[in-house]
Order: sequence, then C-alpha cells, then structure tokens
Amino acid sequence: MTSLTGRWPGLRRPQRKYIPVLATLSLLAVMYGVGAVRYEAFSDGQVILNVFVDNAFLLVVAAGMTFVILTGGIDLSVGSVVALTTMLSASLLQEQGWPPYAVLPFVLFVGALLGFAMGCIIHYFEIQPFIVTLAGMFLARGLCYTISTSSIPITDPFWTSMAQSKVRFGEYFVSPSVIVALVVVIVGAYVLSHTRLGRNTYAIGGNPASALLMGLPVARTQITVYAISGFCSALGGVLLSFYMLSGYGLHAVGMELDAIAAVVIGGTLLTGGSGYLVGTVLGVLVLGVIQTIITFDGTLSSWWTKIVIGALLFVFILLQRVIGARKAR
Amino acid sequence: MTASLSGHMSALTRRRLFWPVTILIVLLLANLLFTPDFFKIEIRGGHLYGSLIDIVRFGAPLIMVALGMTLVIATRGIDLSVGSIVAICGALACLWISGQDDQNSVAGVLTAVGLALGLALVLGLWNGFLVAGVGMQPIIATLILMVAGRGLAQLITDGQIITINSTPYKLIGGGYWLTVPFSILLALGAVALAVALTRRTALGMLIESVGGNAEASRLAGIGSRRIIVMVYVFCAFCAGIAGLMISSNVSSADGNNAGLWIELDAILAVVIGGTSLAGGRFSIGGTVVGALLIQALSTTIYTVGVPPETTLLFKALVVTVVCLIQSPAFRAKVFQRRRRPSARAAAREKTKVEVAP
Amino acid sequence: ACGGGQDSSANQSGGGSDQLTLGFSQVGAESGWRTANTKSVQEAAKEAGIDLKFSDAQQKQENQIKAIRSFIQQKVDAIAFSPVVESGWDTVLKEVKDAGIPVILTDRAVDSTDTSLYKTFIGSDFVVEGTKAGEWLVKEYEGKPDPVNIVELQGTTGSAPANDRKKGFGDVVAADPKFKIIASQTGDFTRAKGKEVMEAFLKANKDIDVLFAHNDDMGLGAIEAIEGAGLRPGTDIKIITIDGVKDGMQALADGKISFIAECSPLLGPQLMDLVKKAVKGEQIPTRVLTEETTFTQEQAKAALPGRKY
Amino acid sequence: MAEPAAILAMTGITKEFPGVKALSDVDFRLFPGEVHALMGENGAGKSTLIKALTGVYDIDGGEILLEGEAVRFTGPLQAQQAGVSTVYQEINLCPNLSVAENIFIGREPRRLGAIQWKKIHRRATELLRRLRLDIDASALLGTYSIAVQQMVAIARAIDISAKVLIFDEPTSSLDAKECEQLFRVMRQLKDEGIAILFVTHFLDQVYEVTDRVTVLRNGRLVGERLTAELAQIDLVAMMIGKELEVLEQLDEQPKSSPAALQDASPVVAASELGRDGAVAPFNLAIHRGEVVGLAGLLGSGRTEVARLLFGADRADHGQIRVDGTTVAVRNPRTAMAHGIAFCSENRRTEGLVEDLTVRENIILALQAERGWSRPIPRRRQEELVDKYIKALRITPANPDMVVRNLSGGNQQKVLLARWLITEPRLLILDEPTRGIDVGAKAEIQRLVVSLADGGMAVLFISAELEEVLRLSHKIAVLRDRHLVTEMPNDGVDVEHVMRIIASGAAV
Ligand SMILES: Nc1ncnc2c1ncn2[C@@H]1O[C@H](COP(=O)(O)OP(=O)(O)OP(=O)(O)O)[C@@H](O)[C@H]1O
Ligand SMILES: Nc1ncnc2c1ncn2[C@@H]1O[C@H](COP(=O)(O)OP(=O)(O)OP(=O)(O)O)[C@@H](O)[C@H]1O
Ligand SMILES: O[C@@H]1[C@H](O)[C@H](O)CO[C@H]1O
Ligand SMILES: [Mg+2]
Ligand SMILES: [Mg+2]
Repeated sequence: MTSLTGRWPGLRRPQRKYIPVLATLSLLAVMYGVGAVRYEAFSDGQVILNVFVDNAFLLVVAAGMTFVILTGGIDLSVGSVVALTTMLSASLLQEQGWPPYAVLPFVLFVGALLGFAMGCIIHYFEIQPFIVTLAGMFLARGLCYTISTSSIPITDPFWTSMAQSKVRFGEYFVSPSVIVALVVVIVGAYVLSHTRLGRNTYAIGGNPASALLMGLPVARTQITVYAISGFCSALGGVLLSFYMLSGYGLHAVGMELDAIAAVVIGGTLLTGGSGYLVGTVLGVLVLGVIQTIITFDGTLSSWWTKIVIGALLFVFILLQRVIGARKAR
Repeated sequence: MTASLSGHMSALTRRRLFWPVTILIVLLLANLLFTPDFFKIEIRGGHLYGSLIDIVRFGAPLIMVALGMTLVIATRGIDLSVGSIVAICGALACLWISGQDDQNSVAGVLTAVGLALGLALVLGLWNGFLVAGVGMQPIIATLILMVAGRGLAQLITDGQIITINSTPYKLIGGGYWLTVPFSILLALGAVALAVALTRRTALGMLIESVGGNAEASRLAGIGSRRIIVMVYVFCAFCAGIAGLMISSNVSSADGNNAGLWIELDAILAVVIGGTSLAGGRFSIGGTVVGALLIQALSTTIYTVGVPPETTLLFKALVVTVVCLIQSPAFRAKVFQRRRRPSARAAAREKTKVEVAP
Repeated sequence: ACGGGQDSSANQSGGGSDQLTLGFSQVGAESGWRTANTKSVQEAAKEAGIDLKFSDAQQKQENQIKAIRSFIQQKVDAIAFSPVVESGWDTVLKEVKDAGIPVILTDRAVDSTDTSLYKTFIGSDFVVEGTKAGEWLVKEYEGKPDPVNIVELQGTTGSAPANDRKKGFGDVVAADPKFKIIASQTGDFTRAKGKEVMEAFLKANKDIDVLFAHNDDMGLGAIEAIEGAGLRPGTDIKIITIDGVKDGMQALADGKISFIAECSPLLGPQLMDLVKKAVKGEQIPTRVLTEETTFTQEQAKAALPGRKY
Repeated sequence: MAEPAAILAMTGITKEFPGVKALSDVDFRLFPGEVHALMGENGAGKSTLIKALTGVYDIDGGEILLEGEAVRFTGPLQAQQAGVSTVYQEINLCPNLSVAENIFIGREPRRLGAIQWKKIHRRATELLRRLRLDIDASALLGTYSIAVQQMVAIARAIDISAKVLIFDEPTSSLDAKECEQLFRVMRQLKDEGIAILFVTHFLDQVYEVTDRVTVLRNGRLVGERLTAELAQIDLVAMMIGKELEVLEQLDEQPKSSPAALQDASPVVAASELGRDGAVAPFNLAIHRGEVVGLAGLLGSGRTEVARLLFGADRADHGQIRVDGTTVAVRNPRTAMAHGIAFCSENRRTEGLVEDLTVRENIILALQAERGWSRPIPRRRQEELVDKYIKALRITPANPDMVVRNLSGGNQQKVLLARWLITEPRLLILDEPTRGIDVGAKAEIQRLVVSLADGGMAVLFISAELEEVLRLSHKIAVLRDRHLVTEMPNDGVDVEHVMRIIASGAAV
C-alpha cells in the first residue's frame, strides 16, 4: 500500500492513518447539515457550541479513556469516579467546609490515585483491565452512597461562578468548562504525539510483548495511563459538578459506555495502538449531535428515542466503515 | 499414555477452577454464621426448598446469558446487547400470551416461546452480521442493539409492565418439574448442550482457533465468519431463554428493567470462570461456577443484611479478592515461595564437556 | 414531524389564539408509573391543543439540562420537567428565566433557594406517601403490644422516592419501639428483584409480620415469594406498598396487599391548565399537590374498574 | 592464551519450564571484539539462554557476570541500560508505529521533553542507508515484509550503542544481499570492540563471520570452540550429536528428475492472475509431481503469488484452472477444496494459533475441511499427530503442549505438519525452512522431493537460492512484482538466476 501511494507522488491523498478520523469528520458535517435543514433553529452557531458546553465533562473523561484504550486496555470505572468526585466535592464543600482551592486538588488526587491503584493491580497481578476496573466501578459508586444516598447541592461561590459565567465571543458563548476540556485535549494530544509516555502508550497497544522486549518501561506506562484516566475522570467529575452544582451517587450512570463509544466512533481501535485524540473529540460531538437532533425533533416518545439513537449510531458507523474502506483502497 | 495425558489435562482444568470453587464455598459457609439452616434443603409443597436451591434458581438466567457470552468472548468478541435481548424476548412472549383468550393454552404459550426465541435468533444474526460481515468492533456493534433494543422492548410493552396469568408459561422460570425448579433443569440442559456442541464436535476447537488468531484460522480454511455469526446467534438464543425465565418467574414483562446490567454480570462470570477476554481458550464449567458465585454473592448480601448503601463496596471487595487469588502473578508475588537452590547442586555431577581455550 | 419546531418559533411571542408550544423533559421510561405519567402528559397536551416537544432524558440529569437548553433555543412558550435530581438546576433555570420562559416542575421539586426560577411545582410528596404507609400500620397494630417485625424493600438506592419513602415510613414507626425493621434491602423498584430479595428475607428471618415495599411492583414480586414459601400474603404477612397501579390494586382487592398509598402519575390535565395560565401571566399557586389518596382493600374493589394504568 | 577478560560470563545457568528443562547448567562466555556463534538444533535452548541473560526469564540457578560484576536483570529495559542490546528471534517491534519510531522508541532525542521528530527521521534514514535498506522511514512498519522488519530490528539494536549485541537468528528471513549488509556492519562493530552473540542455522554464515562457536544440545553445553579450528563436519556432529550418516545424506543433494511432466494438463495453472498493487498478472503452471521454485528478492512478490493461488487475497485479474477447468478460488476454503495447501511464511501471525496445542494446530486445517460437525476421532488425531511429530522430529514430542512454548524451529514444523496431513495436490511452501536447523532442513528438503515423487505438485519459495535450485524442476523468477521468466532447472546455476533477478531480463 505504501509503495502504491508512493507511485503517484503528484496525487496528494491523505495519509492512510488519518482516514478514519477524516471519515468521521465528514459524516459529522453531513449530520449537522441534515439537522440544519430539518430544524430551523439548529443552524444557529450556538447549537454547536452548546454541544461542547453540554459535553465538556464527557470530552475530558473520553480523553482519559483514549489513553487507556490506546494501550489495549479499558476503564469501566470512569462513570463511577465522576460520580464519586461530584459527591466528594459536594460533601467537602458543603458539609466539611473545605475551601475550593483545597477541594479541587484533593478530588483530582483521589481520582488519579484510584486509577493508579487499578493500574498497579492490572499490571503487577496480571488481571484483565475489564475486571479490575469493573471492581473499581463498584467501589467508587459504593463510596458515593457511603457519603450520602441523596444528592447534595453545591452553593460554593467559586463553583457557582464556574457554572454560571460565560466565555463570550460576540453573540456566542461557551462555559469555562469547555475551555478546560479543550486544554485537556490539547495537552493530551501533545503528550501522545510528542512525549515518550505517549509513544510508549502506542507501542504497548501495538504489541505489549514487543514493547517489553524492546526495553520500554511497560509497567510505568501502563500504570500511568490508568492514573491519567482516573485523573481525567475526576476532572470530568469536577466539570460535571460545575454543570450540575450538585453531588450525587447516581450521576454519570453509564457514562463509561458513552466514553468508550466516543473513543471508538472516533476511530480508535479497541485492540489498542491506533487512534487519535481528535477522533475522540469528533466521537463526543457525534454523540452530542445525535442527542441534539433528537431533542430538536421533540416528537419521539421515550422508546423511539432509544431506537433512533441506536439506528443513527448504526448508520454512522456503517458509513464510516464504507468511506474508510473505499478511501483505503 | 493417552489416559495419563488426559488425566493430566483434567487436573489442569480442575486447578483452574480450584479458586473460584473455593471462594464459592467460603461464601456459602459465611452464610451459615448468619442463617444456621442455610444449607438445609427440604421438600415444601412438593418442591425442593432452600437457600441453595434459590441460588441456582435465581442464578439460572445468569448462567444462560454467561454461557452464550463465553463462546462470544472465546472468539475475542463481546456482546453488550444480551440485556436488551432478555427484555425483548420476555416482552414479546408476554405480549403474545396476554393477547390470548386462554392464557393457559399450551399451544399459545409454545407459540409465544417460539416467536420470542425466533426473534432472539434474528437479533443474534444481526449482531453476527455486524461483527463478521461488516467488520465492526464487537463492543460497538452490540452497543447498537443494547441501546436500540431497550427501546424495542419498551415499544413492545408500550412502556407498561405486561402482566400475564399463564400456568404453562410460569413453568419456564418459576415452576417445578419432579420437585426440581424447571429453570435449573433448563440451564442444566443448555449447559449440557453447549458442552456437547463444543466438545463433542470440533466447534469448540474452531472457536478457540478463531479467537486465538483469526487470520491464521482463515488461512487454515476455517470459515471464521460463519463461526462468529453462529456464536452470536447462540448467545442471543441463550439470552432469549434467560428473558423467558425472568419474565416467567414474575409472570410479567418489564421492558425497561428486565436484564438491566446483566451483561456486566455475565462477563464477570465468564472471566471469574477462567476464560480470557483476549479470546481463545474457554471453559464452560468455569463460567457456571462464576455465575453461581455472583448469584451467591447477591444472596449473601440479602441474608447477611449488608446495608444497601454498602452492597457495592462489598461486591467490589469480593470481586477483587476472587480475581487476586485467582491470579498466578498475585500468588507468586504475595505468597512468594523461596527460590529452589537445589537446581545447581543437583546438576553438579553433569558430564562436563571440554571447553576450548 | 419537523414542522412543529418552525411553527412554534414563528408564533412564539404571539401567544393569543395561536397554538402554544410546551417543552417537556421527562426523566425516562424507567417504570410503568413513569410511562403512565408520560402518556398522561401527552394526551392532555393533545386535548388542550398544546404543541408538545417531548424529550426523554434516559435518567440522566445532564440530558435534561441539554434538553432545556435546546428548548430555549427553539423558543418554546413554556417548559415543564420532572427533575431527575433535586439539586443543580440553578444555572440552566437562570438561562430559562433570562429567556423569559415560564417553568413548571412536575412530580419532583428542585432545591433552589431562588423560587423565582420556576412558577410552580405540581406533584406528589414522597415523604408523605411513606408517612401515610406508616400511619396505617401504626393504626392497624394499635392496642396490640406484641413486637411487629417489618421487612422493607427499598427502591433504587439513592433515588429520591426511595430515600423519602424510607424516611417518611421510618419516622412514623420509630415512634413506637414495638415496630422493628429487621431487614431492609433494595429491590430496585422491580418485580424480579422484589421476589429475589423477599425469598432471601424469608429464609433468613423466621418471623416476618409486615412487608413495606417502596412500590407496587416490588410488592407484587414479593407476593410470589411469600406464596412460594407456603405463606399467605396479606394474611400471614401484611403488605404495604406505594403507587396504586392496576396490578397493585388488583392484588389489594384480592386481599394479597393490605394497604396502598397512592402516587398518581396522572398529572397531565392539571399541568396543561397551569401551563396556559402561566403563559398568560395569570397568578398561580407555587405548590400544587397531585390529587392523591390511599386505598384499603375495600376501597380498591370499588376503585378498580375505573383504573386506567 | 593471551585472552582478554570476558565481557560476559554465564556459568551454571539452569532454567526449567513446567515439564521441560530448557537449560541445565550451561556455561557461556563472550569476549569483546568477537562474533560468537551460538549453535544447536531446534529447541536446544539458544533463545532461552539469551532470554535468561536479558532478564526476560527468571533463572532457576547460575551466575551472570557482566564486565566482572554479577548481574541479574529484571528485564530487557535493564539489560539495555547495562549495554546489552538484543534482537530476539521473534521480531519484536510494533507494527503500528513507523519504521523510524521503531528504531528510536524509548530513546528518542528530546528537547525540553518534546520528541524531536525531524531528528528521528533524519537519523533513521541515515541508519537505514548504512544498512542499504531502501525503505520509507516514516511508513508504518507493519506494511513491510518480515525481512524488512528484521532489518529494522537489527538497525535498532545496532544503534543502541551497546557493549554486547545479541542477534537471535536474524538472518533466517534475509536474502544473500541483506546478509551481506548485515555481516559488513557486524564486522565493523566487532572492530569497534563490541561483543556479538550470533545465533544462526546457516553453517556458511558461521564460517563467514564468527570467531568462536558454542554448541548447545538438549539444554546442555556441548562445547565451545574457535571457529577456525572446527571442521564443518565436526560442528554438525556436535550439534546433532549422532551418526555421520545423517551428515552424508545432507551433502548428497536431492535429485530433481524433470520427467515427462509437462504432457499432462497441470494440476494448477494461473493465467493472467494478478492483483493491483501487489503483483502484475502472471502465468504459471504446476504439474503433478513437479516442484516449481520461486526466486526473487525480498518484496519481489513471491508471497503475493502464493497468496493469490491460495485465495488468501482476492485476485483482480485472471483465472485459476485446476485440472484444466476454471475454478473460482474466492478464499482459502475454496482453494483447499481443490486440493491446494499453503504453508505461510509468517508462522506467528498467519500460521499458528499459539494458544492451542501442538495436536490442535496440526489437525486444524484437516478439521476445517471436514467442517465443525464432523470431528476427527480422537484416536485418529493421535495417530496422525504422532506420525508427524516423529516424521518431522518435533520436540518436545508432546502433542498437548501449547505451541507458544515451542522453540521457533519446532513451531515451523508444526505448521508444516498441519498441511501435510491434508494430503494436498498442490502444496505451497513459503519459506518452509526458515529458522530450521541443518538436520531438520535436510529432512524437509528430502520430504519435498519424496512428496513430489509421490505425485504432489509443490510450489517452493525460499530466500536461499541454492535450496530453490536444488529442489525445483522449474524455476520462476520474480522481480519487482513481475514474473519475469520461467525456466526448466537443467543445469541452471545460482549465478545465472541472480543475474536475471538483478537485470530483470530473461537471459
Ligand atoms: N515459555 C516457555 N514455556 C515452556 N517451554 C518453553 C518456553 N520457552 C521455551 N520452551 C522450551 O524450551 C526449550 C528450548 O527452547 P528455545 O526456544 O530456547 O530453543 P532454540 O534453541 O532457540 O530453538 P530454535 O532454533 O528452534 O529457535 C524447548 O524445548 C522449548 O519448547
Ligand atoms: N524492500 C521493500 N520495500 C518496500 N516494500 C517492501 C519491501 N519488501 C517487502 N515489502 C512489502 O512487503 C510486502 C510483501 O511482499 P512479498 O511478501 O510478496 O514479497 P516476497 O517476495 O515474498 O518477500 P519475502 O522475502 O519478504 O517473503 C509487499 O506488499 C511490500 O509492500
Ligand atoms: O418506579 C418509581 C416508582 O414507582 C415511584 O412511585 C415513582 O417513581 C418511579 O421512578
Ligand atoms: Mg530460538
Ligand atoms: Mg515472502
């Protein structure tokens, strides 16, 4: 294949490895176009910005998940860690009276620590990530309920200001969380492409046995990606607590599936070793736009909502594959 | 020589099951502290009655789902849609029966069962087509049906809980046959069928081959696609039966809650049973033990009286312990045995060969 | 299907004779109760000639917030929603207020201190439901000094109806030491779980007098377990549940359930009235209680024929 | 006796796997500035010794001295940091990364923590040029053939400027030209004082580049000699450790007897068969009892030809005739139904299912042909498997051993056995003798001859031109993905074929 492209140097076709991402991007554009034609208010630029506003936390969580999936692992605990973070933040702020500048680093640390611990178990005891993080999922959710079974509202001024202030561009705006999420994505993308940690992440996903024999620090990398995912989940939890201004044990139920779906739709292989963070951003947008289309439609009953989400997912992934396959030839 | 070899093999599998079985027993014994007659099995009203029977009876749907999941996982796949299939099949069967004038008509019930399982096969075919035909990653391919299927189940029930009153249907998940809960017999039958299908024919080996190395299998002439499709169809079929059991047990179909999160429990059961999520080797016996372990855990939580807000912590603890103890790496690192120093001494009287200068 | 959005934006400020648009964000379809609630809203909207933009949040608060944002964008005339959770609505409700759209809460309140963020709250009070259940029990055992062993089937851990019903019931029975809650587990609001947990209760506890289930469905599941153990539900073990769905009422009429505190999902017509008034700017009360009652076995027999859900 | 101090000294190394004693009390030493061959039959323990050194395996006993200091590496990372750089037998690189990255990963040049990609590409290109490897350093490694990957692995090892360089069968997939490049670099490194441990099955190579030889047999040390003082025949005797008759047979070349084969219609004939971007349309006919050899450089398209004939890839042009009738070979299954078998070159990714046992791997293709519902009876399985374990001398002779734990050469034999038991009419062998010891290689060659004598048609692909010439009745030469010529093997010599390969002209 490589030599094939080489034969027609004049033909500037995109590198093969970017095709999944490009396919996703073009389909996303088409989807947006369809929405804009069907629903009048849809074409307002703010609609797209709202997709970011409403999914900033998912974006951060999915970014962490991308690291883990790139190594060929998976992290099912993210949704629960998000919930735990909201719960911890709320209870520390409201009930323990901690100041925000102490709460923030603390909850982020707890998230990273949970991820770190899971990474250690996965690596040193050679237990499958799916199971370790499933246990982590139970643990974090269980910890939520030990704090409280009901929701705790957050009234801290810093939190409320993060929730209610807007970053404006002319008539458009986003929330500060969106900025945070974008920074996370940019930093993440940089780490993946320009640091040893990032490259080792890809290498382990490509072939863990080889990575070990090549003398790469497999242990450190593997544990770090889970710590990153834990950190991102906690950060996502903080953003969610800005968004909701509450802590609750039932927040973010099933978010792990959304995050995994976003990563995979973005073109990252679950077997590891191949994919980009930009893809994950697109994946989150796809989920967000599907949701938006359904809300704009406003005529679907509960079950039709689910069926239509499933159908749109199907069409999207199918087309993505078809386009990808055609371009790759 | 053959005999000794197969003897060796089964010793191996036995060792693989040693830990899950031990933990299962420990868990059951723990109940004894709280409920002295936990192990008592009696005949009450012509039925076997007792906590142990309950564990198997309530565990039967999980065994079914995990059984299908085992084969899917062996091909390096995963099926997230089983919960939705459970809901859909229960819903369709109950809808059909509720529409009958005589809900107790055996013919009507059989039609309902046939329709529901037929639909399950179609859904399995759909999953198999997406994975093997279109080439989607299994987790995403089955996520589609997981999401849409819940909607479908609710569409069938119109969002309500369909309640039926049908004695023949009740038999499937809540009835007894020769004093034994029928669901246990069904699960036993399915396990026996799966074992026969995979170990008496070459299917098991071909599945393990496809899961171990799909490309090598293709080049060895194995119709990997057909096998993958078959496995998803079987998995959906098992989930369909589980759906019938669950809805029959409570004589109603709940499109929303039936089989919710059962996929996670099933995957957990498979892994506890020693089948790797990376595909390849699988163990049906292990899966059954895993499923029973999970059900025993729930029952223990109820009988011991773990408060609801800490049940998840408890579950996390047990899952972690089970997996750690099962992990050879953990045992090696934690209960580190001394290195055998004798190896060198024993080899001293070797026939040392001359070394060129 | 797409026409609705455009119509509504065209005549949003017009009000008057033109059709009103109501954005309604439902929790999900997690139970038969909820579905009945949805139906009631949809039917009432049709009857009242209101264009309903319905959105299912699939039990996620973030989805509800998204839906409300998109209602603002679509410039609906009024917004109603059943909050998944009490907390965390201030931000988006402020946005709604800025857009000048009236908000009506249904089924469940929010804990905002700023009550100007919504016009009214219509719905039941879960604590009161639990209290009613407890009060009936206290009355039933009045004058009998023997200890009463109660088992409780809780709703989904952490959900508001579970928390509140447990609290309402618990507070009442705690007043008299003869009432003892000997076991309490979650049955996830479902029949299957209700049955499974009850089976375990029956084996672990020899002497159960009363079952309190947070909804009918768990109670119905438990009935099967009790019958399976060779006991008579309603007689050997008294059963109190909440909701009053058709199957529950039937069991009540059959004597298998002893008492039901109603939790009515039929808020639709009341809601539409309030919406019309709110859009016109009329004065409306800030709290509207759903018309709810309690049922004994006798009352159930009478009410059953007219039961819709 | 003026020997310098050994840079590496391993004494009494013992390593046991469940059921197999891979190494027992082995001593090995390595001096700076020497190339030291580690020899032994398949399964002798060469790779295990290397992995014991670099810490991939924990050893059960023994001592390792590196520059006089006792070491026990915890893994390749530590070994690398101590100056021991290794190319393991199974290529261990990441196919999902670029060539350049594979060379530099883990030791990328950085500025302020950021990887300097430009620098990496520049240095990789230089390094590849030094190895005379003309490939795109920025392309994904996985798009290249094993041989190229092998060269990349070597490039990586060399560039990690180490004191000790270990090559475990690096040449098994290289052609003569590439071996030459490798040896040139090895000599250069040796002159710089680096100690090189070199595992190979090619005796010629041993004599060409090594200074010293250590021989293992069955996990035990047989002896250590200076290459110059060891006659080739003695070396083989040390390895095989038995009767000279085997060796005599080895020298005696299998006869090719091009009979009146061409008369009958060919078993399989390809006409204008081709696949865009892979191999240009070609014609090729293989008759009953005929061995057709495919010659060409790496990447010339030999494997592609084989894959098209087997239906592993779909052809874009042309057709295949079996016994004169055109058949649709859509996939391996249909090819097998017409009696075609294909023993692929890349045993790990396209051949074996490493987690299955020897028995299961051997019967896999036969079982696939029969379909899942007709299992091969256990007794029959055992007969077949036993027969081929004996015939190909697969060790350990345990049919229930997981293939992953077999030595490289024995894995290759298992793959071969899989296809032999299907009794095909056309057997395609892509590099069947790669990584196989002398004894086994001779046996496989004899096997090919006897199969052909028995009427089987064989398509034989090998990087070793001599081998192709020795076995084939007919030789087809590929160059740059074109089948340039086809000729009967009547007294053709290596030189001649090389010229065709080089010039592309059918002389
Ligand atoms: N991980 C393992 N588990 C069990 N046995 C093993 C393992 N690795 C190697 N062996 C066994 O150890 C012995 C030595 O194998 P090794 O790979 O060192 O041979 P080798 O000399 O490198 O052979 P080859 O030339 O075929 O590569 C073989 O019998 C092999 O089956
Ligand atoms: N030197 C090279 N430059 C570029 N690509 C190469 C080179 N060598 C091999 N390849 C790639 O490897 C693929 C496999 O080639 P193929 O296996 O048909 O060749 P071969 O003659 O069988 O060589 P080998 O000796 O590696 O088996 C080709 O598709 C080609 O892309
Ligand atoms: O299912 C539950 C209950 O039945 C309750 O009465 C109302 O909320 C629903 O979620
Ligand atoms: Mg080796
Ligand atoms: Mg080749």
